[in-house]
Amino acid sequence: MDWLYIVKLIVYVVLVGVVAAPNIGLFFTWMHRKLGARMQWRIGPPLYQPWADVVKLLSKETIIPATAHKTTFLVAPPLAVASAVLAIVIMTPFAPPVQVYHISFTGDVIVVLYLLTMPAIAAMIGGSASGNPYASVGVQREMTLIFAYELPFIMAALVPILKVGSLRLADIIGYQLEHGPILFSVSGFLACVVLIMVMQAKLTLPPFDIPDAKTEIVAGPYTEYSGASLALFKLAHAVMLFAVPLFISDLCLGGLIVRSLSDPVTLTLDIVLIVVKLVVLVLIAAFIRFFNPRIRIDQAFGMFWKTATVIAVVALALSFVPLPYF
Amino acid sequence: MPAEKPESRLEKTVELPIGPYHPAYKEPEMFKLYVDGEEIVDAKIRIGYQHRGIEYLAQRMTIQQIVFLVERICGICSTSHPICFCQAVEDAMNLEVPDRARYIRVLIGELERIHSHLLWAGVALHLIGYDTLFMYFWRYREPVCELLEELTGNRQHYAMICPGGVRRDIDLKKMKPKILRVLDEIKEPIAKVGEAVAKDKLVKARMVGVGVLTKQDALKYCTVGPTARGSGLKIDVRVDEPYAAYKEVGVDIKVLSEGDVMAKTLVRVLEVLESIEIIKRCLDAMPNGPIKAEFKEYPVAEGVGKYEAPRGEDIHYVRLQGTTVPYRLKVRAPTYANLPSLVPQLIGESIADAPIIIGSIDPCFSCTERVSVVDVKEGRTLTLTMSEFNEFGRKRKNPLKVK
Amino acid sequence: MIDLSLIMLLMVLAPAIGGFITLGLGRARTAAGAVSSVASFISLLMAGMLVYKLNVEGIAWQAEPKVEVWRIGMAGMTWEFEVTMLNTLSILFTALLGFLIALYSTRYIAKYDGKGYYHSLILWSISAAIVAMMSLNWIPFLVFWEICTLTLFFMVRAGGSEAKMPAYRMLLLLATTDLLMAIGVALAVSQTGSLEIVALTGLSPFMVGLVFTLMLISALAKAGGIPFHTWIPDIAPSSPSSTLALFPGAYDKLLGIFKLAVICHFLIVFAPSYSTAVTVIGMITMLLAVLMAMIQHDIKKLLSFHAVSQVGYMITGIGIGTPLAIAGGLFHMVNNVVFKSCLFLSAGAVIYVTGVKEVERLGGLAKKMPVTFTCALIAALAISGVPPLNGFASKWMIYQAAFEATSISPVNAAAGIVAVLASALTLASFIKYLHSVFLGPLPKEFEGVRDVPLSMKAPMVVLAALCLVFGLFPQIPLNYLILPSLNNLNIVWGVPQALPLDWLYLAPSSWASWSPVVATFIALFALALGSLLYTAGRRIQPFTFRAEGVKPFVSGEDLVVHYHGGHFYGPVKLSFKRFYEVAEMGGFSIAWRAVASAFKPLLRSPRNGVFFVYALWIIVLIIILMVGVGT
Amino acid sequence: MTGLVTWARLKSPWLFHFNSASCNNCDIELVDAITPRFDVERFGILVEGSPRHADILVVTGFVNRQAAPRLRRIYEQMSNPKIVIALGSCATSGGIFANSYNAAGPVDRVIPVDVYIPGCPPRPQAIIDGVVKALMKLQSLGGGKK
Repeated sequence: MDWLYIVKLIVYVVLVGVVAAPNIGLFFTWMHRKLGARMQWRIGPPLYQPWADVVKLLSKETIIPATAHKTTFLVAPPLAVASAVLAIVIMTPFAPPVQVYHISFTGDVIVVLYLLTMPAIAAMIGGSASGNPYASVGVQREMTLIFAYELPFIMAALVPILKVGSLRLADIIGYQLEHGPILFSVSGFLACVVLIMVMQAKLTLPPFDIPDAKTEIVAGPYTEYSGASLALFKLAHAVMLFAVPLFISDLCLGGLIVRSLSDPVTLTLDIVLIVVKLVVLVLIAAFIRFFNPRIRIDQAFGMFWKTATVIAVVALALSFVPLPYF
Repeated sequence: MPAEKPESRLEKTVELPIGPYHPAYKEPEMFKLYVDGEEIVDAKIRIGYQHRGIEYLAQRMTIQQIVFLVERICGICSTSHPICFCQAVEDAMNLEVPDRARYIRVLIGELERIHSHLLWAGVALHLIGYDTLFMYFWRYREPVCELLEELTGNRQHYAMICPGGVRRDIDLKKMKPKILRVLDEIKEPIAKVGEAVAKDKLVKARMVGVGVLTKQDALKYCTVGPTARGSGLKIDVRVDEPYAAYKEVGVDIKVLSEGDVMAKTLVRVLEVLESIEIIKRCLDAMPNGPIKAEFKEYPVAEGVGKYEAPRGEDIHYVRLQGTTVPYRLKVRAPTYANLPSLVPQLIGESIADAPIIIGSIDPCFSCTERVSVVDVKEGRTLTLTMSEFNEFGRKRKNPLKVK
Repeated sequence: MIDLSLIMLLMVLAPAIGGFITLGLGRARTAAGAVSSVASFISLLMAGMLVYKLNVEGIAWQAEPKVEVWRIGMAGMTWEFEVTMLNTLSILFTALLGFLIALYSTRYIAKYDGKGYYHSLILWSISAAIVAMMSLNWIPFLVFWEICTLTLFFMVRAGGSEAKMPAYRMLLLLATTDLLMAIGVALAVSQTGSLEIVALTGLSPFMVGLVFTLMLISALAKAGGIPFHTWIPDIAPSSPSSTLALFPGAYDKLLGIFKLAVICHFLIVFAPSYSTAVTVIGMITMLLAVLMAMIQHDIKKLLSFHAVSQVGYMITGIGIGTPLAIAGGLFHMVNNVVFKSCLFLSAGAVIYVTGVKEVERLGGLAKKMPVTFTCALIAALAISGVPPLNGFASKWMIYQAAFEATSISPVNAAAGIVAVLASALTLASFIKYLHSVFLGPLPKEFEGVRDVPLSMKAPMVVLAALCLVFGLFPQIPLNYLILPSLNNLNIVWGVPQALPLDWLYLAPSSWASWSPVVATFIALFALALGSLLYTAGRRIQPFTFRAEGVKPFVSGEDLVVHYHGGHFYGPVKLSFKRFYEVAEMGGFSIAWRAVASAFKPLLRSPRNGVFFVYALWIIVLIIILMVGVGT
Repeated sequence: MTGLVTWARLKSPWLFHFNSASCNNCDIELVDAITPRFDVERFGILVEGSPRHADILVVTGFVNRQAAPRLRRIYEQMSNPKIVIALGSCATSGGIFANSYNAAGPVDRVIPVDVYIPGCPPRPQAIIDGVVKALMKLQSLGGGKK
């Protein structure tokens, strides 16, 4: 057994999973709230707000309602955080392709695809374990939303895979290093549009924040959660806010890659590119979020299975065309 | 109330409560929705969480004190009830209100209509999750509240009205330019935001064709105010039975015929723009002169006051018994008339639309809580059913005597 | 070492003799149960020895790993039985499931007025299935294949009166499709001249096509492929759960898919047109069955539709044809056998305790039945393909094979997409199953409910543990069972001779290896991080679990409403209205209606005796056909 | 550690609004505090949908007999440490409806109250000042014994 490799792995997991992912996620949450406030003539919360919210929630008491099934109710939040963190660790952000940390393996796109749905599954299991009628309606809507966006999501994710011909993130990023990001090809662009729509639904941001609609069903699956378990769900949501844009940038925008650590020029250029890619995706999500009302679950279902699937099919068909810019 | 649903459909459904302490509404009211999956099969409305026994207290206060009590029936339409009550008292004493007071009443009434409709439009958009426009509407409402504060001393509960006229005069020279500047400042943005609501694809998806109240239903359930005007009924107390200075100032009723939530929203936005015009005309035509008519004796008589509150027709009935304390005060608030019309609007719609449909009649439950009739002598409370209440209104037969 | 033939003899005869003994015991249920458990355990032991022998003596990884043992001369024909790596794979799991279900039904059958012969039926079906898998030529294969159908028929009949008609319908459908296979076999034998199950060479393409379709139909009917799946949901509501767990849950897949693999990759040259045909059938099975499953109200029917949809994955795997795809299909067969029977047993446990089948009237059983709930949760997550469990490992192999095979034909890409979508829909209906049966508030009438006795809990726990073990260490089943068995199907398998099986399966050299252990290690690490945050919070604020007096927040009112999963997917029904209307009309049981219309007089006649005679007549016909052709 | 937690509690107080029979003017002033002019989100204050998520319970209106049991139940469902604010003169002293037959007394006869905000209706500035006083009380709680 190669102990050195295991030590490197642990350091890597701690560095990315425990330190970087939650903090970047919370920073993006702050960006969303500040931007939203700014668009509504308001000043908006200070920079430290998401951190304060999480620490405060951690210090509060956790109440378990009488109708809840205690173990499942308590296990769901850490499960959500664990799968979100695992998704980021596997997507190996900021990893120069040559470095040994790069543990990308064939089929990791499929594994990440599943891991990005796990927080929603954890919320549903937690919600239905809490025994609250609003939570049950929230679970039903969350499930309908999941398999509404599953079809367009897998088709859009398939476009880069078929173009590159491999299921390995490292190959996809490598291909984009030579041929330029997949976004610049027509099919890539269409796939990116569908992926952004699906990102909005995966992060349950308006117009798809149907599962935890504040004005209809109180807080959806999270109604009965309080104290530390609610903090973990909020943390999982923050990590997802970093994970999904990262997945889309890996698939379509050429990934967050530092080409070479040596010469300073490309290094700064790469870092700027990384920041721009992530921030642009988060900004798009924020704009869509603050300029749209919440749509009903059957409208969302129709929108995903009609418009999004048609675009994805067209993108898929185009990706088979061998011309350069298709 | 609709005919009872076929039993098979009902027992398969789940009863999902919206309220009483639901984040969507600022006030407690309970809607028991019988839900089959996402579709509403039947709805039962249960109010009474706000009941404060105002009519009981009114039988212990003098006329002047009642004006303040009646003002606190509802925080948003807090000048409708006092004006309506004072008109009932003036009708009982057939007192003549001086012209300037009538114009000031119109001015305060219309300013309140603007801030009430803006408030509602914001809350309605919040109900469908569009918080940005909620903030926009409320941002343009703030200047109106500040204006009211300068005119009357308080953002709401202005305490401007007293039987026979108005308590404070308005120094037109100083206030008129300020009022006109504020109104011009908010007129343009509100029209733009209103258009944004009408044009936005997703807002239309949530509002057009949702919670439709057909004209026949509107008539059958005798709805009042913007809820009725959104379904094509051309009724407005300011035009049908003009009070205060509305005959001289003139009002152009805004009516839309679709009857869905979008129509009710746009009717209110148009009414805000119309109120701005009314205020301008009222300020130009305001005469000078006394602001209050004195009265000495209290006759034994009864009087009815009618007023077009932001939510609809508000009726006060007062019976004086020769002393300063009235024998009986009866208030019929507009939301009470609009509430039953909710059931046909809710049935067939999905749960997600329930809050916006309930919100579309701009419910103000604080005004609605006076149905219970209190028999002081035997100390028993009798809550009237809908039919008994109508019968009382039609035949003027006091239910207390019957039982 | 005991030589191979003794193992095979014991493995087959122990349950057969056990069957007769339990028949004699009749009413004494516990005794019958004990005998049947012991007998099936012996056969399991022997199967285990078999696998051990094959792997240890290195036979597994030869080019053609098979051990030819028996040659029984009977009535002028010699019947050979052999043990190849492929059929050991199915035999091991047949024996394992047989034992677990025998153990389970010792107490479970008490509910179905203790039919003594139920245990003997289980034992006979174990031995019949094993012999069918081992047989080398057609006649023993067909005869024991028919016996399995008959034992299934009687086990369904054990479900009481309302199980009568579904049982007959099932027998009719299976018997007819077996007749078709018999005709196919007759044609094949007449062409090749020998009764052996051997590659059909020298046949005209049309003849190969005909034989292939005939055999395909019977394999699909046995496994539950789409046009012929109707009998599984039909028998589900009324027959006992142990029957459902044994046959639709395990044996049909082991027999049906095993035969499909043999047909597609051993008997004929798998032309691309056949590959697309089989993949398309697989895709349709996956999607339609899971869509039907979402709207079911009866838990057993819901699970049976899922059994059919999981078969779709295996058919797609075998249909795509690349080595990785077939390995994925076989691995999914093994996994499905494990978690599907666990789900059927958990449903049986719920019905054993509450006596209620409808989703609407159940709820909150998790607190009262903790063991059943945990096993059902693990199995449900496994079937939906959630990472650390075995469902994910095999589904992931199928997706990867499908996407890598898109260069061969775009149909494979479509198969991959449909597979991912079907797994999302499976997740949907299992969230509904877990939510409305186990979680949520507990209805009054189930207050006094207690968990099932140990003899019913043990099998479920074993199966759930298997889900976890196969999920965390997929290389154990892959290296020892599935990859070597590919050599039997004359497929050149590119992987080096034997994958280095170090404990962590880390294979640091080649990065291209997804190691679930490492992933679970990271997940556990993150879970530790989560609980660390819990404890950090705890020190500051006392961690009070005020569970008793606190009611759920229903905006003030203190009414407890269980929003059960009955109509969980209203909006879905709206968008698939067309599909569900066709389903209501019975659009999918075309095959069944075709067969039924042919035998209209028989069906209407109340005298079901005639019915029974007809079934026997078919078997006799098959045998005569064989003998005729053989000589 | 407790310093950080107290800082966090001061910086993100979440409110849950409970309207026990008020004329909904205080509620509108509370919502005014959220809208652009007085935006309380810059202090980290949010109005939450479920009592489980909230630290501060804002009660408006004189508690009538219908609302009293529900108020107690909602108070119970909030997780410690929690603060109660009685908003408006009705909540502090029953206001103009004090001697109505349907009164179950002002808020402090139903649940323990920490901060009273007088005024009918109290201006948004007064509400923000009241919340600040509530935070000082939360700070004094420190170890979260309440």
